Amino acid sequence: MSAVAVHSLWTMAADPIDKIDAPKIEYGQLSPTLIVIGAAIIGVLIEAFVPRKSRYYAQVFLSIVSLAAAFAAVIALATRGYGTTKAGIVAMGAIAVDGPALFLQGTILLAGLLGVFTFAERRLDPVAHGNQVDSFAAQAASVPGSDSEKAAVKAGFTTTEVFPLLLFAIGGMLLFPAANDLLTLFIALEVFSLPLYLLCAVARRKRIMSQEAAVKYFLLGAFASAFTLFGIALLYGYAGSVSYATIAQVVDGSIENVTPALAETMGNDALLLIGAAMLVMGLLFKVGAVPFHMWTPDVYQGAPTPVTGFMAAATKVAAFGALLRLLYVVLPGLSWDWRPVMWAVAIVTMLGGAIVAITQTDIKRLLAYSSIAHAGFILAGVIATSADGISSVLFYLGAYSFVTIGAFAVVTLVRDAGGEATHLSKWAGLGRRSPLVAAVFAVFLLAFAGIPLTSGFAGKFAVFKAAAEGGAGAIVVVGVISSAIAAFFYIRVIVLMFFSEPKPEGPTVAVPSPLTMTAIAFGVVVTLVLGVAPQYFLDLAGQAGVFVR
Amino acid sequence: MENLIALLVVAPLLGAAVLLCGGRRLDAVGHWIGTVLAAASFVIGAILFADMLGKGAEEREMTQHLFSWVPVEGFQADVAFQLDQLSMTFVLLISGVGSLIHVYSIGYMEHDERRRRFFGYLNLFLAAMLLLVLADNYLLLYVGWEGVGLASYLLIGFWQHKPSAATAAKKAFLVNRVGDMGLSIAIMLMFAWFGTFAFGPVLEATGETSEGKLTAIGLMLLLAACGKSAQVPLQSWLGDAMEGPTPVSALIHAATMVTAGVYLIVRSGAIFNGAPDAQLAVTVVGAVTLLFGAIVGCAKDDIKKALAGSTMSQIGYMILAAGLGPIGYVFAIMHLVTHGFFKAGLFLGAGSVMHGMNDEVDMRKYGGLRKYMPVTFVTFGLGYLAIIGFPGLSGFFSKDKIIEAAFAKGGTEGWILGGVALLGAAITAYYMTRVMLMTFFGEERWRHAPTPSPAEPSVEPAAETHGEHAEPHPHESPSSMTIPMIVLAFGSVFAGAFFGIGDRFIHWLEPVTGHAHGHPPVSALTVTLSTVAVMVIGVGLAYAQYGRRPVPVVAPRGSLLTRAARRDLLQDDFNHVVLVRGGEHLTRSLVYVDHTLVDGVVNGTAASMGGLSGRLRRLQNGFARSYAVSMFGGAAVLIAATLLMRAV
Amino acid sequence: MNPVNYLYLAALLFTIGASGVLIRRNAIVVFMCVELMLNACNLALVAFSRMHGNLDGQIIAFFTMVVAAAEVVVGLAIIVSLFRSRHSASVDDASLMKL
Amino acid sequence: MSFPLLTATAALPALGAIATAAVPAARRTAAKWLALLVSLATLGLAVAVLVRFDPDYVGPKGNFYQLTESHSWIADFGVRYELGVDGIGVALIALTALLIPFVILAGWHDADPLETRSSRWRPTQGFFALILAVEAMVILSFEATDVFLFYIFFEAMLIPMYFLIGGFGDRAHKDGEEVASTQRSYAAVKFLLYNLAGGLIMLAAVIGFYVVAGHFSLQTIAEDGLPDMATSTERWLFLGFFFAFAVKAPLWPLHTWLPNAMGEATAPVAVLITAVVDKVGTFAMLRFCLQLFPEASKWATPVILVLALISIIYGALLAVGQRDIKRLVAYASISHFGFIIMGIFAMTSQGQSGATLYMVNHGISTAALMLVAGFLISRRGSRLIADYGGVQKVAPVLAGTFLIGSLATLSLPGLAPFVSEFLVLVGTFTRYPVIGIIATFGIVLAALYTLVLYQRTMTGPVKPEVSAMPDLRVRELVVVTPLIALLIFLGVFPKPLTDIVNPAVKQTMSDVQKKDPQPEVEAAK
Repeated sequence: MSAVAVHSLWTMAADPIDKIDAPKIEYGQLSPTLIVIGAAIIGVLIEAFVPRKSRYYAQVFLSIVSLAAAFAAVIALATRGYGTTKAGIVAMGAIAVDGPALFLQGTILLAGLLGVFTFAERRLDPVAHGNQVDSFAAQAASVPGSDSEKAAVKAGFTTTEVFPLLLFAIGGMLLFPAANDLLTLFIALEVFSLPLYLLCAVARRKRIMSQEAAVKYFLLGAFASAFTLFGIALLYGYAGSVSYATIAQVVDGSIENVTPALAETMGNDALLLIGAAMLVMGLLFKVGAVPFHMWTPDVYQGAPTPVTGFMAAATKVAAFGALLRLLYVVLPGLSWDWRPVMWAVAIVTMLGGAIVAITQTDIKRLLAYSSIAHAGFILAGVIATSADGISSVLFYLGAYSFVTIGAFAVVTLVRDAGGEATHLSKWAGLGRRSPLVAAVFAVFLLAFAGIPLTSGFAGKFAVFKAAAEGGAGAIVVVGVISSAIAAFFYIRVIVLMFFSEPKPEGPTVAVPSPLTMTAIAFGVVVTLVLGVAPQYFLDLAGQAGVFVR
Repeated sequence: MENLIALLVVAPLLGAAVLLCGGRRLDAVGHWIGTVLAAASFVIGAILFADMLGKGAEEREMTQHLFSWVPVEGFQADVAFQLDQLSMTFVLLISGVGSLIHVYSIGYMEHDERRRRFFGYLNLFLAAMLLLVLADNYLLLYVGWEGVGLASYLLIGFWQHKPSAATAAKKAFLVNRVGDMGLSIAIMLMFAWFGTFAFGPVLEATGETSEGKLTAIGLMLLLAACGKSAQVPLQSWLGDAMEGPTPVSALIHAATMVTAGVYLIVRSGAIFNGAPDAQLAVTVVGAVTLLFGAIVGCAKDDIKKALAGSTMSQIGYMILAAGLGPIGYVFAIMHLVTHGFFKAGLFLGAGSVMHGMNDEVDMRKYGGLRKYMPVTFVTFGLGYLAIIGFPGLSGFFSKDKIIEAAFAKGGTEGWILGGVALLGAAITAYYMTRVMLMTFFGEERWRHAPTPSPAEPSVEPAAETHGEHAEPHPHESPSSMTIPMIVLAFGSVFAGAFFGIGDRFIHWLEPVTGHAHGHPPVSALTVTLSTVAVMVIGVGLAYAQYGRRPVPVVAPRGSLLTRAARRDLLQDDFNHVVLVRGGEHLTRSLVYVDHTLVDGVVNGTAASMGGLSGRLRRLQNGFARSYAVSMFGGAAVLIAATLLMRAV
Repeated sequence: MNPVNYLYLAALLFTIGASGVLIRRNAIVVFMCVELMLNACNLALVAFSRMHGNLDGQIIAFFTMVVAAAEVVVGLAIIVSLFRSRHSASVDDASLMKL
Repeated sequence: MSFPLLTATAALPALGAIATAAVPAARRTAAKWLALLVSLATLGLAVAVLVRFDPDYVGPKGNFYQLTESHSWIADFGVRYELGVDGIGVALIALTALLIPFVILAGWHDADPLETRSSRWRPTQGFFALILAVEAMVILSFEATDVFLFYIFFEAMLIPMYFLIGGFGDRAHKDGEEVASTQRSYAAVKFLLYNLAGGLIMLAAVIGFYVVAGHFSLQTIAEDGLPDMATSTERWLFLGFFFAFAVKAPLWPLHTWLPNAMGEATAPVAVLITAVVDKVGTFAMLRFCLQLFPEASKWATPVILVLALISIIYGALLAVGQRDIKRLVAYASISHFGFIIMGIFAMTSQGQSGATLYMVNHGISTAALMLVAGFLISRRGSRLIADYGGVQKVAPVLAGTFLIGSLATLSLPGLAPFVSEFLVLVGTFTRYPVIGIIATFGIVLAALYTLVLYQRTMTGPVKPEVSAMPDLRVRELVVVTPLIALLIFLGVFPKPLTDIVNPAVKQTMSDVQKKDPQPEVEAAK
């Protein structure tokens, strides 16, 4: 490094101390995130100090309480008007507390709560050596099938670390859509990604697949975040700042006091465009849009089903929140550049997800592809670039996430000797054997298919309407076509469950504890309420549909 | 008085309803109910007739408006009746002959356990037929028109267990439907052009309409008439219709229903008067049919089918007359009435013969029956004389008039039509004499054990009717059957004279149909004499062929024409090849198309979607690195696209 | 010298890392390639920070190192457990789930 | 705010469905009776609607819908819970409410569970609950005066129908249930996918309409007139709507789902499909295609008429070619729907009144024919025409009713369908003579397929398999008799119906700004 550089560093560092004023943190408005993160840390301590027997209860209690508290905090903030009138940038411009942020945080927290319920479920697997077990490995470190594993099972170990991990992930997700500068964005991304990688690896059954899923997710995730980071770097290089507001000003050229360096980089659109593209790509990876979707099926299939459910719901919410903020706050000046591209992505995602799903034979993979297709639908709302677009996406995310959690929760119930019976052929005649479960699952499938009077339809209508008003009629047509295709495989599952004869050695339906029941019931209720009387929630999303800049 | 008109229809309709819904408990009395109600409508008809006679010629028409049937914007169809002299003539004929045949059926259907139902159908027929002739608009007429079609369908197929009967019934209905198409199109044309289809307005409006339109309507009406009256080219059903019980053949397929076409044309006279071409078509159809039917009648060995052929040809006469316009209308109706008497009589006679001969219909297995069934013989004989136009009997008057009128048409047409009519008269005499001789004279061919007839089953289905092949014991029929025959015989003897002498009938109908005196190129007397002459020739020929030599029990192969005539001049074969086979092929291929093409397209898209899915699915090969490649490529494309967007 | 060259270097490193991810089979190596990409980013960040004369970029670089460290922890844990159960660290062997 | 009669008419069966579904598995018969009573009560409400309905009603500001109810529902989508009826709607509501009790009664034993099923499986309850659910949704879609509201029930209807088709087949297939069920689920899936596809295309158009109009309310349109849209937009939207309705109706070449569905479903369900559910399609053509997109409708008329014509002839010809009784009736229905659509788009008062009457009459006549056919099939356990013969001898009443059903199907004068069919023909003829004439061939073909069917099944020598066939039972008579009576009554005296329908048709005609062609002689005078 040249002497000049060193000198300049020195002079910068040598600025008088009194110029630095202590950072001002609005703890109240950050409370949801802080509560969850704090609880996560406590959770780690619990792992360290609480005796093994009572850890499970302590962790479950802690998680539920903290999430509930955080949710209460979100509600409180929203009711105090922090979502609308008092919305603002906090933590020295690092974090935005506004309508979308609060709405998505609320959604994530509820999803997380339900996630905790499904995590804590211990009635599904048969009792091993006299102690109830959940769907996580007794000891993730022990080699599958080895003596140490048997020993761990015998000793009744449980991986209660999943709860703090879950809390960390939720914390990151809460931060992700609220992040108001690129650094925070990146950190939040990692904070919720890393725990998820681990959570994928700790399935109790089919551990090899679980580990494989984790590896794939991890490597590809790291790969993607590298892209994200490079995009961040380029954007930073272009705008000379990581704060959304500044970048936005630079992008639409409304910035004052242009330094010569800035003037130089501003001239270089390549920085901006490439950076934006790479950053967006990182987010598209998280939402599972084609062609960045390929991790989704494998990971969804391999991961422990409760994790899959949580991941499918919450990750999408967080990632789409971040994407929205990025596109609406940072890059509106660029919309003529990214809209066509996003059009294309949305179209291939809708069609790709729907088409490939047709020939799936594993229920979890099927849902994975359906989630891809749904990502496409949501993108259709994203590119509307209107207030309606934002609120429709928010609504869709809310509607979608609970259906997803519910659906995966149902998947955990259908079991045979080898654990969950996820192969479709095993679901044949489920409707004959246990009509209620099949009916509930059918409701979820119909919601996915977007049949009227379910939340899926309201959501789909909202986003398509927004897209059409945004002049994206083509997207709407492709959308309805792909939902027609998608309908086909949802119907196939229903046919399988109701119209084909049950196999004699078919799976049994385990009777879950109130925890899972709550998760499923909540899913059903949300599905129907949002389907029949969505107005209130549409209003909510509508009020929340304004980003603070 | 007008309010009685509805009763004419209601009475038999009521009968039909009661009998068909009544169920088994009415089996015992069913036939009486039916007969009484038929008679009732005859009585009402008589009362109205008397009342009508009491009035002057002009105010004899009465109408009764019951209710508005289909009131739709710009479309008024009412259920309303119109009873004028024309309708009255039919009412009396229908209800009169109808009642007689009811009586006859009591005896004839005695041993049939479904007799109640039979009477129900008969009543249904009466109701429909009366509706047809009483309606005051074409749409209501159409109801009666199809109603009689239904009744005839039910009655032809009355012995449904016989596939032949069921087929014949279906055939009759279908062929009629083709005709009905004509009627409905005619109604549509009227509505489109006149905005109405009630007789009054339409017939008035004809004055202000172009000839072309009237011709169109006329031809459509002719099509309808052909279907109902078994005229060429829609005549094929009548022969098979003989599958029905004989009273049915007598009532529906001789006396009344088949004459509906004549009624339609005469009723629509105003339209045809305005459309010479249509009239010509009518006369041609009539002429062709009268020869066609006559020829067929000569070849048939089945007594009923022979009579059926004759019916066809006689109606040909009527149609011909109707086609002649005002000079012919009256005679058409007159011949219709007289024909109603003698043809019904002949059929009842035939029925009575069959009754005595174990339902054998093959005349070659008859012979010398006159001494076994004298009454039948006498009545049948009188009917025979009447139909061949023996001077003084009713057929003579009516047919002769028609032939005159045909000549009176004038020009070559006149000569041709008249010639055809004369020729027809000769052939009529021939085949009727043949029937007479084969049935009642000659040696008793039924003596030796009857062999199952070798002739093709299509011609001889009735032979296995009740299947017993014991030697028959011919005997006279019960009085319930003979009395109607006697009454009809009276009709066939005197009706003609009663109508013809002093132009009574002309004066009676003139106000409705109008009448013009035709002047044949030769004197009326010449025509009459030649008619008689050809009649004598015909009889002579027949006698030479069937009276002198014995009749072979097994039909000889016969000339080409004979064989063709036995097969209804190959008309059925034509239908079979062209319509039935063709239709079968068409439908079969369409079914195939529907399954492969129309459905195939959809299933094809579904399949191809599946195939595409399968192919895309293989990209998901489980290798993390290939996933990374797709991400990398995706990122590259994304970047390139963004830059491109800016570039363009 | 022109700081842009640092960017070229960064881009080069990034590409090398990316292609390493695409080419190498051994999970550990793949992971190392990812780390290389991250460090390429760091270089870029620092370079830009220097160009603009503010510290944001360098701060991010620090954060990145921490994140990288965290990733190492998580990643190695996962990879090692996979290695132990399969006795192979090849990412291509880990292809149970496909289609 | 008066008593919300329309809502009640739809809500009653909906609640009834829930109640029926809730009946415990053992109390099968109770469920049946409950369903029957509910449907009868609904019929009562429908009658009340008929009574309260005033044909000559002239609404404020030209809003011709009656018994209206209007509440905000989803403001963000501009969706209102808006109900209202005109003559056409009333007629069809009455038809629906009328047919359902017969459907339930006819299907009394169709859903009795086979012994092999576990006790938790409650097919009977499900069957009747689903029927009631369908009734509720159909009635609502006849009442809805809000495009979105209509769309919702138009789509939601599919789900119960789907389960009815796929879940309950002919008892004919007691043996080899497996085969039957695969056939069935294929039919069910086909039904659902066809209609879902249509519906989704329509969804796009619905959204487009909202973007153009900013609201969904037909009543608003009736008051303030149509939003002005570009010709091309209007045409695209029209096509979107029409496609969905043409699938539902069904119109050639979108018809192939109907034969499968009707063939595989039990007779009552088949009746439900063709007599009730499909009517929503034709009704919607009148209500939405013509009233929302008059210009586009006129623009598309020639093509649609030709398609309708093809449906008429094609359906009839295929009916002739069928070996399966139910499929035959299905193709006959396709032919009849051709007539209905032709009448709608002929754009004459006769045509449209005829079409509306046709919807009602076809509903009744098909119900009569199909239900009797169902009774027949349930006795012999086969749908193949070839397996029957001489039934008339052993079961005269059954044969008689079957014959009357057939005659109604070939629209014999004196029976209800004749009136409507003739009106349609006349109405078409006055404006499109050639099409009208070609269509009349349909009546000949109709005679052909019905009579062939009757002859092959009912007449001829008695087949040994049918020799022991019992005649109609009381329950079955109770089903058939009223339908036949109605057929005859409406055939002789359709005035009550036409009085209701005519004003509505006049309204539609004025909406599309079409005048009947005038007869020239009248003009001359």
